[in-house]
Amino acid sequence: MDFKPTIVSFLCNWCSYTGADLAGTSRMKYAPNIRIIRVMCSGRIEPTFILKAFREGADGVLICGCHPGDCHYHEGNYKCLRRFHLIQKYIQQMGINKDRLRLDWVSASEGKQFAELADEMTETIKELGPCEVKNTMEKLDKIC
Amino acid sequence: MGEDEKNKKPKLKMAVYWGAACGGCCVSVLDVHEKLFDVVAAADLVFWPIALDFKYKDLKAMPDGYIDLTLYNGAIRNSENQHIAMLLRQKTKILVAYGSCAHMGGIPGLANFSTKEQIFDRIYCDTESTENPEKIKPQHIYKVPEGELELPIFYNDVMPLDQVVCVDYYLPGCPPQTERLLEVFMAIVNGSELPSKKTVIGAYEKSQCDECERKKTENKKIKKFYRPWEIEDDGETCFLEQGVICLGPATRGGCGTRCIKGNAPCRGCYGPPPDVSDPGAKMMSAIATMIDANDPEEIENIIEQIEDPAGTFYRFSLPGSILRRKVV
Amino acid sequence: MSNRVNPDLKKELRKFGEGDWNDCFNCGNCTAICSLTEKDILFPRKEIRAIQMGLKNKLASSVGPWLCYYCGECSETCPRDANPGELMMAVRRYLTKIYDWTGLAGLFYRSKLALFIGFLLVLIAVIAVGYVKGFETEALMEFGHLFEQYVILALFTLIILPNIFHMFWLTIVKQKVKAPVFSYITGFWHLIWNMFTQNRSLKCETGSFRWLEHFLIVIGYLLLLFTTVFLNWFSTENNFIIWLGYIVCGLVFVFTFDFIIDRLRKKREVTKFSHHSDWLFVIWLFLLGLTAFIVRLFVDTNLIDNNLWLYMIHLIVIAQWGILLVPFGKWTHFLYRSFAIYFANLKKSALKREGKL
Amino acid sequence: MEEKRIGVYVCWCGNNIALMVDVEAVSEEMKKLPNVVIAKNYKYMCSDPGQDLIINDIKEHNLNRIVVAACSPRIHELTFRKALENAGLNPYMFEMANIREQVSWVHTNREEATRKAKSLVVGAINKVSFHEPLDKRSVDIDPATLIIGGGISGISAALLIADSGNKVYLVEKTGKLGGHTANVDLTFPYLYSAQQMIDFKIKRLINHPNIELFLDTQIEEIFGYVGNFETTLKINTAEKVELKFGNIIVATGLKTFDPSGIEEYGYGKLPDVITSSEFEKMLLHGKVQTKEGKVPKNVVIIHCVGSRNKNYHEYCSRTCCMTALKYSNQLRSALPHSNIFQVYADMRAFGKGCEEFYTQSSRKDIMFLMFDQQNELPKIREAGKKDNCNLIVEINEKLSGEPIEVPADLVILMTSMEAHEEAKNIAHAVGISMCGNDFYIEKHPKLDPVATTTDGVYIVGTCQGPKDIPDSISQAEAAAARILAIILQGSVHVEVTTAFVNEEVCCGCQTCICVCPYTAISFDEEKNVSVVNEILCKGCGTCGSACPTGAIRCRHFTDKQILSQIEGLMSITLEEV
Amino acid sequence: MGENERTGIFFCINLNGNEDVVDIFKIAKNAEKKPNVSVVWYSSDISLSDTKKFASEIKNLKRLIIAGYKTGTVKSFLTEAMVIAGKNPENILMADFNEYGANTKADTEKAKAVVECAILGVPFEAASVPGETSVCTETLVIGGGIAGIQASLEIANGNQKVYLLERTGTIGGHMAMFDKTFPTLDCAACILTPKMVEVGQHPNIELMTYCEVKSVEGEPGNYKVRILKKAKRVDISRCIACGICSEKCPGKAVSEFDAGTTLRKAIYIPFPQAVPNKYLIDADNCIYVQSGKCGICVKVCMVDSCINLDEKDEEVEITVGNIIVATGFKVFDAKKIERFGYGKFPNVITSLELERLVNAAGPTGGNICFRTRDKKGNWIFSDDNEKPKSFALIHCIGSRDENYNKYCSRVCCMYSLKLAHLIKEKLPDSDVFEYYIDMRAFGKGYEEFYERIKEEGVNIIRGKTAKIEEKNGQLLLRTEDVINDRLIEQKVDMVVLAVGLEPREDTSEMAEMLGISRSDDGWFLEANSICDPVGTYTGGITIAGVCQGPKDIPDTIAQSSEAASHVLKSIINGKIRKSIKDLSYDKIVSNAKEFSK
Repeated sequence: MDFKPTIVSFLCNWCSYTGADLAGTSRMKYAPNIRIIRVMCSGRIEPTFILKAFREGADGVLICGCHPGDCHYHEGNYKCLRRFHLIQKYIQQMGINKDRLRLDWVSASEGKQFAELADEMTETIKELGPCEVKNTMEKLDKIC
Repeated sequence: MGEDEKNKKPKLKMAVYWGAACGGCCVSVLDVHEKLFDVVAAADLVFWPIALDFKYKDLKAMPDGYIDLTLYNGAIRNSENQHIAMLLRQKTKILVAYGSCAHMGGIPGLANFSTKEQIFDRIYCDTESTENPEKIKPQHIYKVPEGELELPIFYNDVMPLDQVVCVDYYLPGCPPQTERLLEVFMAIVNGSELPSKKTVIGAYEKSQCDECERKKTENKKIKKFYRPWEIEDDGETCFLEQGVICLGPATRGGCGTRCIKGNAPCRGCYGPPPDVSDPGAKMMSAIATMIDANDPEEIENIIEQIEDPAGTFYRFSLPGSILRRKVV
Repeated sequence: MSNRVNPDLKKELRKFGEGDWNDCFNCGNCTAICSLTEKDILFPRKEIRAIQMGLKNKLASSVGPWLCYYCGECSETCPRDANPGELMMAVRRYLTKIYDWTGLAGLFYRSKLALFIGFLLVLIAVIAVGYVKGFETEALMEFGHLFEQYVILALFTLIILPNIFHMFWLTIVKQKVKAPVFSYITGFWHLIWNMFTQNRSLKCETGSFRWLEHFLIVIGYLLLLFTTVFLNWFSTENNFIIWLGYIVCGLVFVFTFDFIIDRLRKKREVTKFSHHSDWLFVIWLFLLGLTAFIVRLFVDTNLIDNNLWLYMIHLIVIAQWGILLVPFGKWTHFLYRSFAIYFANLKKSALKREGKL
Repeated sequence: MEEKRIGVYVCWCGNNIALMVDVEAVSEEMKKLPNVVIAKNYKYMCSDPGQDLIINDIKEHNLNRIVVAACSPRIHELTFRKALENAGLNPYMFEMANIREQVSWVHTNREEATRKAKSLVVGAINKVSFHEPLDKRSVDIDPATLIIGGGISGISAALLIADSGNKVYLVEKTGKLGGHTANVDLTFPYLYSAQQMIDFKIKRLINHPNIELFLDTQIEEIFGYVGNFETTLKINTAEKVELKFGNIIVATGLKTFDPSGIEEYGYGKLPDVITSSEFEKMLLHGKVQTKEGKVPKNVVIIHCVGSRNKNYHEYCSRTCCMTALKYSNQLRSALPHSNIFQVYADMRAFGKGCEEFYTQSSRKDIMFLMFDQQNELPKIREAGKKDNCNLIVEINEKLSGEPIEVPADLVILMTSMEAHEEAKNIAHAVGISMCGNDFYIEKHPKLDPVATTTDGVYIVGTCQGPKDIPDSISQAEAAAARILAIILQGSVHVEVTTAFVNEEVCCGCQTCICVCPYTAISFDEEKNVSVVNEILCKGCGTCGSACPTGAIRCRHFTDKQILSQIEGLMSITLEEV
Repeated sequence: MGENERTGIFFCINLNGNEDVVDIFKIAKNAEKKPNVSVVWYSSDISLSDTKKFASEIKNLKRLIIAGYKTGTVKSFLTEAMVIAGKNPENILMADFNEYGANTKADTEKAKAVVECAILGVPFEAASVPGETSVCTETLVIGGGIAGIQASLEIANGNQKVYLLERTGTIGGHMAMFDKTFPTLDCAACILTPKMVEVGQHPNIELMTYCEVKSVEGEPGNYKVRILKKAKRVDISRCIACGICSEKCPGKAVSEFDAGTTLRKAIYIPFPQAVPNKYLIDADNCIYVQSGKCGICVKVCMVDSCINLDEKDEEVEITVGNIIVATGFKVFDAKKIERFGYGKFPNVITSLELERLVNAAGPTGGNICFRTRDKKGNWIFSDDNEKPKSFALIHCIGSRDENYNKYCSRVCCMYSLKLAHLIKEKLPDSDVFEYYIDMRAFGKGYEEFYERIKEEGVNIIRGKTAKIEEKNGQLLLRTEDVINDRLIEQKVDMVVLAVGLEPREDTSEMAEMLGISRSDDGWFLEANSICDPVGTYTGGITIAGVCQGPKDIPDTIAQSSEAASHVLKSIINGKIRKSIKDLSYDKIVSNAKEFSK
């Protein structure tokens, strides 16, 4: 059986989303497993979103922001970085492999890097297999 | 009955029940002290097994909607909890999830880091003081010569009340502050307009900090996290500014900042303010933002100092949080 | 204090040639573009730098300038038009002055008047000798022959050898270069080979024709010296020697004539600026070949007795050449260059011994 | 609450989308969703007929929320928002799903692409359900401008703005205009008179009817935001004046480095070691001489004093190389027989005409000596009796590799430029930030060198970083351009998708305040809540994520919107085959 | 003025080896006759090495005027002399002809006026004020690089109409080609494209791409500009930039945007983020235009009547009040220096080519590869090629060189450091060598960047590489390491030439059309290098960016905004100054007399 993961991806508007667009304009092909959500800055991304994505059945979450120092809003990406490390520690405690959550920097000219990242992430998740969060929830709900 | 009696409002029918709870909530009801007389004057306690002698059959016998107000404390741990919760729901007009456990899962909810098997193994086999060479564990049905013995089913997961029945109001706290209970009680008795359903009552909209008397500034930058005993608290400065994790900002006020006044940081028993679904996640976000570093390695080192984020940020709210339990 | 900078040195150097030492901003292009520079022998920038800063000792101890054959590539590509090639030429003149214990070389380079007086004195002396000898062909020719031999001997013992030793002192001894003894010997054959072929200049970008011209002049000149001084060309009856003499004379004046034309045209980098010493060198060499040719022609046609003036001119040219130009002029470059390679090789071996190379 | 009526439009983009995505299936699927009133697909949604389709549907079906699934919102979000506006709907009741750049162009399996497109559209529908109408906001601009600093930058900016008929308040801390330029004799590289240039400008400034001049004046706190600032000036530390203005130009200039901390140079101990500004005065007064009043025979000019060295300032002061060359020209002219030595590290002759100036200057018999400005500073010591000079400078010369001694009678130290002592106070007063070395930080080092992160506040000249006169003037007039443009507009638009604080919930923990890169959040002590100044807010949303109580909401990207978008996205997953 | 104002004038004659262009003696003769002028000297008659002697000559004077060219070179001599003579050195006035733009043979009258103003004690700027005239509020910006973009936005944001004219099919200029910008290393596209989009969508900017200026007539405040609109052959109002036409197009050409590192089609979009984001046809390489046979693009285009292969060039005329010239530069043609083998050795490349190679959106997707020949024999870079392991960057190619351009190109040091960093980032194990003369890291954060690059392990060597040869498939560089006193013969796989900036080929044509001057080095000449670097002597015409002289992005931005400020000022005032170059001697002198009252 071929496992097709779903990956929710949060991209900042100024660098990473533009980079993903560039991958499109440059017609670079990548795995269709990434679902992109646009936020203005990676600093807007909060743990709630990430947990929600897992809860709704995402097998992986990918966060992309501007390269350090490049943030359109100066330091939003650093704040994202700090949250990322804490949330990664938390999801591990909750039995979720830390590789299911990834943070990377993609600039507006790095369409290719984004495409590669998407493929890489999909591969990683495929190796890890489906994320059991949603199943667990469903089992829980069945009890009642 | 005289005319007076007739005009007098009928006495409120009230029930109190506990699920997976420590009993503290029930005690908190008793903590009304002399006000108990007012309560008794206004309400009849129709079901409160811990205080008075009631049987399940009494409850079953009541017509639907017979009880005006039920304070259900404790989480749902087993089939008995669930059964009674559902029964009470059926019989009750206003069902209140009373206390942190019923509200969000509370301390028993921390069991969601483990499975049923792990818990049984630990309790009945592995604890140092246990001698159980045959590894006998509780069974749902156990045949004895006299017939079948039945124990409630021990669930794999702990749940807050609202995951098994519809809850009208939440009255948070571990245990709830007695004054808050009285306020709520009196409001119901007096027939004041009740807030919209499924909301928290008996707590403030604003978080702890609003009441907290410690000095707060914008200077929330953390280079190092401290456990409360690792630092000499000056009793005045905001815990967060001292690098001590305090869940106050993500926790409703209403308790009168009990812990903080006792120089211990808030642990979050009063649950999240409105609009926040997962206080742990919110607090993690806030705490991480305060870290005063941009270098990935330095950030990791600082975060390393938070030994148990899940336990710290979800002490009272794990079953009620987004992830609810550890994935196995 | 030896390592005190001296802003006046460049002013002095300016008297020895064209070009402005100030222009160089030390990018090192000249050193790198030169085909003759090697890992341990760097020029011309280092010399230019020594002059800019007035480090006289450093300059005096340098052999670099002698290794340059002035192809002009450095000047063509110099980003600041500082003309390093010509500056090297000036340094060579300056070094000639430094090596020369008599001080005349320096005087002649700097002062055209002194040079003129020198030429005049030699001219008068030759005429005086002619007068003493009664303007008799035979006697004069014999005198001339002897004169050539003595002059050569005297030059070598009194001026050239001491000067080369001075050069050795400045570049090797004073610099405490400790080369292994065998390198002195092995290097010597190299020295002789270089002296006659100057084959290093073949490495220059200017190509082999110029080298060939140079080579033929050198060979021609040396053979001419040999045929006249040792085979007594003017008086010999040996046909082989006579013809040899003609050929070598021809080589000398034909190619020097081409050199003169080249300098007049100023087309190549090397010929853009000509110091008076450059002019004198090529013209006198040309005259030397030409007058010798004509003298022997007159001897062969027996016209010489009636045209003694011709021989007198030849003698004057020879005397001026031998007494002034050879020891104090550009001629010595021929020796210094060869010895510079020898010394450079010594330095290399010394470095090798110290393990620095 | 008003009923949600959503219209969904799927674009073919010719074949660009339609080839890889089954647009028909997508629109059909969407019809099944709650609140979706209408779902259509069309060849080119961005074309005029495409837009008309939306407009007509809005009117006909009373739609109040629109989702378009097409190309990247970076390309056409504005187009469709305008269409909504034309249909009388608030433009923010709109959401785009990017199914071209992020679906059809990057995937190869039509089925999967279609499924992904569906999920993106459901996400957008979910999100748009929680959109709220947002109003465009603008603030009026007070045409007056406050300029802090009366140096060449401040003067140039003031003249330009005032020449355009607008009021300028020029505040100078000292009693004299012209700043450092007023102490300079000649400019490089053409050696024009700096005095004549600055004198003329000052004269014009003083007589200008639109310029109000405040000398000996200090600035206290400045309040307000772009277009509407106000402050109190303290003149001569006594009299106070209140001003209102719309824009601020900070031109506080520089301070020269004090070299007495550099032991090797002995400045302050050796009388004939002087700084460049002291030498400049000598030139102005025509008295180039040693302390003893003698004509110096040897003059040594040492570059990079306090610059390009980790112990002092790491940065390059940009102008010293050329100033030093200028000095050698002037020295050659004033003292024709002197020996001039330039002790430099890299010759930075980068401006127009500067390299040529370097070439020309070097022809004037100047000795250039290179030193290592990082590790081996030259040492200056007193000369002995035999040395025939006052001082000896010991240098490890790099171009020759020799340790050398240079005779000197006068040593000029080319001191670096530093940020002004009061830079910090001013920064605090106007609400701008500084880089590590106390120069002000610009909005963007490349594309916005004069603006700051605070709208309406501009930094020009050397307070932003070392620079020469033309570069300072360029910056000053650049800031003036920005201000004139704003004045011409009369008002400025401010970001709509800002954050705001729900005061009912905010507990006053103040976590958000230092999170904001634009200092848009302040604390209201009285109400014990944080307050977002929505004029300063740029809508990055970082504060919303940092707020532990959920009191801060980031318009257009609220928790609710994003969480429901996630739900939508995940409602259609890739089927397991 | 009376006896106290006794003035001497010191005329500089051919100072510094420069030849005076105006007739100084004629000017001196004129000046001598003026009241108060009691004595005139010529520098050629004075011993400039004897201050005391000259001091004795000025004993009776109050004021001293230095007139001519290079007046600054004698200023200090005269200051000293004034002090020795016991006079106030502040009474020296400089009347530099060059400063006030009297720098051609025809400017003798102007120079005369400069001296006369000095005699009257009036600043020349105050006297050389031309009259004002009304101004048309519309502005033309020539050149759509970052300078033109910035200037246009500044003006347009002031609610004024701007025509932005661009020669190529997209705005963005050279900056769009760069990968990262120094010293912050933020990507050029990330910061530039939002500005480009803003221009494209700005209601006040009329973008005219693929257009050229044919002629400029009229006067300040009211210029009639004829513009050639080259046929794009694609209707940009219809094109949806789907790219299918380009995909199928058989015509190929060297990609200008990729600096020739790869090929593009004849119907093309200059680069993915081009503004306007529309295709256009390069007629020179279009098979249909050249031979009349093809038309594939028309067949595959999905939009009706979008491509019109027979479209013709057209001319339009616009009227504008101000013109900002922001035509930028071209890079030095490295083929001119044969010894570096550019054009001969495929892996000697220019910095601009490397810029495209390291760009993730470039021809190799950000991989640095060898240049090889493709099947059709074109030398291009392709992703599949092998990667070089060692690099050398050579500074000052064509700059700071008397044989080519004498000036410093100002940006090469920094962009070379940046490229070295990018190479190290992409190929961390590679060896990178940089050969420089002077490291000109002068801007904000530049020196710190230089230090950082040094720490990253780039070998930075002071010395100008002299030549490059090919040896065993590698490139051999010969350089003197000046500081460590050794000759380096370095073998590397790839050499990057840090080419300098040069005025564009059409600069002189443009200057003539606009009636502005050029400085000796070919760039446009500013009105005053110190206090008016964007103005010209022609009213209503300002210059901005590199076309005035090499500069980096922040300086270009500042200058462009500065140019815009001049335009906005004239628009606000409704009036504009006429050309200074047209002012007559009499007018200036009468102004001066007026002013001195």
